[in-house]
Amino acid sequence: MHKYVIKRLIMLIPVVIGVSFLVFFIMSLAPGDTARTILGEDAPIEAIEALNEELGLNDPVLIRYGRYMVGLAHGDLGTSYKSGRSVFTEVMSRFPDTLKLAFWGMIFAVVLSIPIGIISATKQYSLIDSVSMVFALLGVATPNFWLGLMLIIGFSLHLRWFPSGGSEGWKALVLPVITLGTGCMANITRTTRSSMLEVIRQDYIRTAKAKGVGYRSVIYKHALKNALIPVVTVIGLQFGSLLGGAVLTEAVFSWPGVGTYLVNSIKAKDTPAVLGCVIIFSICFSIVNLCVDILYAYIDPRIKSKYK
Amino acid sequence: MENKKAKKRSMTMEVCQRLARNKMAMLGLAILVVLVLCAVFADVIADYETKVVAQNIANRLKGPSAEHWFGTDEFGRDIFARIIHGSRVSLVVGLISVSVSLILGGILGAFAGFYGGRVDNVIMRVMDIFLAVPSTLLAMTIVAALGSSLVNVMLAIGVSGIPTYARIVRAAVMSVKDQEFVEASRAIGATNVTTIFREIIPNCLAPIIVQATLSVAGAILSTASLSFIGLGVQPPDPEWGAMLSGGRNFLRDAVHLTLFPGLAIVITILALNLLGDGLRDALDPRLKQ
Amino acid sequence: MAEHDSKYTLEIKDLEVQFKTVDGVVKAVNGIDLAIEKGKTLGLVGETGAGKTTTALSILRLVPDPPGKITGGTITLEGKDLFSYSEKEMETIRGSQVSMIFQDPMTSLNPVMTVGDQIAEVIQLHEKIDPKEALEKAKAMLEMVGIPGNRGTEYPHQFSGGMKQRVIIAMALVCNPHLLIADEPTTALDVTIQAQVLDLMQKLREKYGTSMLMITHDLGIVAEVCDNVSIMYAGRIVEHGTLEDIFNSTSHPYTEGLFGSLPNIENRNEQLKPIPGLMPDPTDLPPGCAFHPRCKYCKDICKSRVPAVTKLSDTHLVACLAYEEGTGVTLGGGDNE
Amino acid sequence: MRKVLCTILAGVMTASLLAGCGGGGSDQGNSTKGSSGEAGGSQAINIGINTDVSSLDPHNHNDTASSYATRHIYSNLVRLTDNNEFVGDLAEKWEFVDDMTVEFTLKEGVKFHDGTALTAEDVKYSLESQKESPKVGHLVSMIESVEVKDDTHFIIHMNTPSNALISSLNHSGCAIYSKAHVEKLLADGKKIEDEPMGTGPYKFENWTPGASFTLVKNPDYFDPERAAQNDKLTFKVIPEDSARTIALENGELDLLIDVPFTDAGKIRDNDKLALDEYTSTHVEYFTVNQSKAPFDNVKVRQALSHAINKGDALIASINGEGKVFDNYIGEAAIGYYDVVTKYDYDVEKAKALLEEAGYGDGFTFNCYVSNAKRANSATVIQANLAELGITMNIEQMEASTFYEKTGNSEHDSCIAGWVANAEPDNTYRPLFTSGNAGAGGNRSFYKNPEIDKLVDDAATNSDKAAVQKDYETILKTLSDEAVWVPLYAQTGLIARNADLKGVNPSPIQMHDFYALHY
Repeated sequence: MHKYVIKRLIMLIPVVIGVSFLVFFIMSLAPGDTARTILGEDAPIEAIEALNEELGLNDPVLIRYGRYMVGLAHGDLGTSYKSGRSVFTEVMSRFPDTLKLAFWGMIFAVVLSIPIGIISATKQYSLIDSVSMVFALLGVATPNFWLGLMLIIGFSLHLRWFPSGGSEGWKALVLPVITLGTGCMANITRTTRSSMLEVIRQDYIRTAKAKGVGYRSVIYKHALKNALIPVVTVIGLQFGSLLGGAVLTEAVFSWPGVGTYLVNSIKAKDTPAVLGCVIIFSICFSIVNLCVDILYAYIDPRIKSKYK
Repeated sequence: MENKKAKKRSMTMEVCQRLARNKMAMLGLAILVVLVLCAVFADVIADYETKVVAQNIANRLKGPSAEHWFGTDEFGRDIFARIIHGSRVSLVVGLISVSVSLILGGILGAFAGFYGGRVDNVIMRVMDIFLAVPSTLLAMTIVAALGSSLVNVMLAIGVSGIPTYARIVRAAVMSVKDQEFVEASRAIGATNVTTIFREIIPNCLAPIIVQATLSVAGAILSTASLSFIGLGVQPPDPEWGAMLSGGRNFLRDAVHLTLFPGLAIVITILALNLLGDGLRDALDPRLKQ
Repeated sequence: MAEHDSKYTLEIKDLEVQFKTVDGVVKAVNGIDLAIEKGKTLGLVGETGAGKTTTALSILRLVPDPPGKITGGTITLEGKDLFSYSEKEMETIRGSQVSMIFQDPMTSLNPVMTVGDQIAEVIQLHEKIDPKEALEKAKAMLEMVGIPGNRGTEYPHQFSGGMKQRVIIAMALVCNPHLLIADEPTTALDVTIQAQVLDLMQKLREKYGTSMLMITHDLGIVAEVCDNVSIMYAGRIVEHGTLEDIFNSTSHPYTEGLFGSLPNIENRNEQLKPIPGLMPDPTDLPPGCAFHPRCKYCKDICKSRVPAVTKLSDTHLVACLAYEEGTGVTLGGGDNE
Repeated sequence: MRKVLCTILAGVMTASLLAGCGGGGSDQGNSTKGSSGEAGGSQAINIGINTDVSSLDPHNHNDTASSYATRHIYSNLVRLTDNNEFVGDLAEKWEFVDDMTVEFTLKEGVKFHDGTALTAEDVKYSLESQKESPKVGHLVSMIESVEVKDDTHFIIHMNTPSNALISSLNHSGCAIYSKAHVEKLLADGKKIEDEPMGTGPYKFENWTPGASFTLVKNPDYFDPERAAQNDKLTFKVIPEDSARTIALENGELDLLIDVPFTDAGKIRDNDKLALDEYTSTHVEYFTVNQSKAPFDNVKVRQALSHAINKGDALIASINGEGKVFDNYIGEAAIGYYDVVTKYDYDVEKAKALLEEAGYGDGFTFNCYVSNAKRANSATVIQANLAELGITMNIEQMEASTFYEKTGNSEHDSCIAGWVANAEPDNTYRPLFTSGNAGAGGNRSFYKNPEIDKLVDDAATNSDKAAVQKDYETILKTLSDEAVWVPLYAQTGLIARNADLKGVNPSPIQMHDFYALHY
């Protein structure tokens, strides 16, 4: 197992290289006048050209990529075109906030949706089932930013329970976490439900019942662990979309995370900043996926035996 | 051979019958049929030139009335007509982008799961690279690179969805590939490719269908998200997400600007999901007894 | 409820189970009577879909509800009415007084629990015993079914089919049940393994004095392990008797048909005579005798009158109009030998 | 195996939780609201803005949000009054010795935040190092050298005659550093923005990127008339429009600079809030690419000018918070003269002109825009032109893409906006001279040697009357040739708590906040 983990961590290196290549390639496809974006409308053309030269933007793509990779090999994520500061510093100063949002968003989603999924599955075709499925569907059907704005209007403007934005204190966390969490709640609920439905039809559940195992125990001891396998996959995958969804949530709630920074960097064609964000995202996400795969093995011994 | 065909047909029939008995699925299907009809006959219901793009600024932001059932938008255009025409855009974006991710992701996932080992490793590492970039951001970068247009939006959303399908199909394939019926088909000399397509894919269809219905919905939402950050469909095309984004500044004064497109999205997604759930139950081979 | 001695471990009277499906109501079990004497084995024989498994699940009150429902009759276990128990009380009965071995060992074990844990779980549920002891006992039980005790820490996927069935047998017998229901326990196994497993079951059953309901479609197995036999068709018992009665004085045309479907070891050249046709659609059972469409002795009256049970001897019962007075139905003729 | 799992999970969770604590820990001072206006207590003013500061180093930015911070931390040699006049800020006075030489005298007793005195050496160091900056170096490109006479006297030598020197010195990029402080920072391997320090009315306190930055009052500020009347300014970055208004409504903000146009009415109707309106130097315009047919034809351009309903564009894009406009430079700007030819909305006239030009059957072209506001204007124009049989395809894109594509002349037309600063040359030169066609800012690809000459003359001619005449001729020519279709000028909007006093909007977005108080 240790070997497997180490192997997977080593596999991060090609992922980082691949991600940087992919993003660099896409970014270089995108037309954009970086210097003009940085200097503003009123900067004279000489200043634009001087800045382009200084940033090395006049060099061919491959040379720029090569230069970037040399830096990366030395652990240097480069300097933001826009601010002139170290990308690593810039991203890392925002990353904890985004991680905080994503983490609590996921906790919110998981804590609510797994029980709802289980209840809905065990009471299939009942009113509770319909109600929870409608709830789950509304979660997935409601555009994130719209929900966020509605929450602000309701809980910030009218009730004044929570601030409309910012990241100071736990109160500021509530609305963004709900906004972010609801989106993936639906997916986890559905997966839990369908997976649970499938599992409780399995022969071994009948076996367990025939053994005299009580209802709750059947569900939580025998069925849940089996049902969790696809759920864990979804949670892992959702974490990525959670990081992505954080972009809109961060925008709506003025959350000072990487999402907003990344969007602004993409818009400004600030390639080093974009690459830096994406690489750090990718490492984070790969580690989450590694956790998911390890969790698989933890849940399902059939898979564990394959890791050896 | 004949026999096999007949059997297949009857299986499809059986699925349809089971589906037909599911009231919620039928409701979903009915809604979708209405939507498709709206999309097909949009021009009959509301003329594009005079209703969808013709503006009347003096009459902007008006609430629902007999003349404008859903009110008018910030340009004084009829929201009802725009929603009807928007069904075309949304359905096309949803279906095509999901087809792109489903076909490419499904094939990659099936090969990875079936062959395992090095093939699996290579495919899944490439998928990891795609996955490592959150799909919204990948889509955003691609659209930013290729330029905002309907085709690019579909492509970007489609491409960013590939890893999801690859992973799901791979997991499903891995879980069924050691089961007896697969071994059986290999035993009678089926090649790997035919095994994948004939045996494994039909047997992991249920999770894929569930995911696909969600993804069509997701694609419609992603389009809205792209519109939210200014990378959506170009005006004056009526796209629900863009309508929603465009109306967000009027959320408090003229809620109908976001309410109706929002409802259109919610209802469509609901319908897709109901149908998807119904299909899931109908397709599940374990429900046959 | 006072314990009173009953001759029977299990008595089923007039049991009816229905499934409500979209196609209509399926009468899976249609008023059957069964009884198992203490320490004896009853074979319940019939084709797939005859309602055997449903009967078995009824005894455990595990008929999936919805869509299934026990709509009538009584089940008496050790003289006590099963339907009078609360669900909680049923839980204490399952696995301790009544155990069940299921058809497919491949899927009947929880893939994410070690087999040791799965056996120990039954012990812990029914005996006041600490987890460690339970595990020890599980180990011992594994040894008893011929599996090294230390394999208890392994997961089901690490076992072969026969081994899994042994685990299931261990699990079923570990709490020394009064009644063991075996639902086609060997169908999914290789022939050689079948014999071993049957052997093992017999041995253990005898050792513990357990009564057994052996559900099977295999008359060979019946001959080997059963004391009494009930033949089931379309939710009804069509013939019941001792092993002797059924094998030597086969009375019901369906039973006859079942024997006709068996290869004759003595005369290998003899053609098999399978029963023509298929089990009727359970949502749309034919009127009269449910077997009449496939019965070669069928007369008009069979299509309208439901046969009553006729007592041929103290032990031998049959439900066929041919044995009722004045029906005019006779067995014989046709291509009967 | 469990161990590995636990370790990794624990790691992830700890990281998140630490992040949580970090966020929670910085919760100080959140509850002290300036809006309550505690008498005699310290006054903290919260100001809402829509974009974050890009840098706190005046040499390292050229954007409005950053200048809100640096203009309050640093001082310039000169400043612009409400009457569009330049007066000394750090400078006591200045005098043109000749076209190329200006002699400055500094005020006495000006101190940096660290207590050291400002000297002419600091000015020399600041301006000369500014020349190296890619972001604001161009502002002082006319400066050859700075010659220090003594602590308070220095001479600026120019390399070319320029009218833009004094106005440029007002720009936030020409802030004056403390030489000793900067040299020490650089020697320590730090950056100027790590510890911004100047002579301004506020000291830098902290900056949370993406969230907020805070300035505190400098009690030793040199100009008592312009000393801070509040103790603390906190700028909160709120990118989402509706959220910004709500933050003001529920008291999280005292002042809102970037007022969403759709919310202006709501703020006017709210008794607790006030909306200050001012004329800005903003112009929003639609322009065609003259290097392409049929836009090289003046009749076509005039036809477009008649065909577009500016009033509708004004309403559709900024909810009517402005006025339709015919000029090429904002009304409040230096260099604005009301001499342009006006084109009224007249579809028939437009049709006739198109016929004359030979395009009676219409044509198809694209229009590039870089944000939703402009996409709305474009949508109106699209519908207007459709009446003439002209098909205009809108392509909305990111600003950087827009700059690149319009710079490369890929567009047929585009919609853009311009905010003039204190120097008219900074408007006329990039927008209308041949040398700036494309990436320089002249996205009309309008090339007219006459105009080039006039712009050059206005930039260097020391005769104010002549400069005015130059600009008037330029405006007249531009409008006759229908280079742009100016659409509208948006009204500057600042919203505030109704009790907040001391708001003093600047037409060129260089607002001062020192006077804010309850």
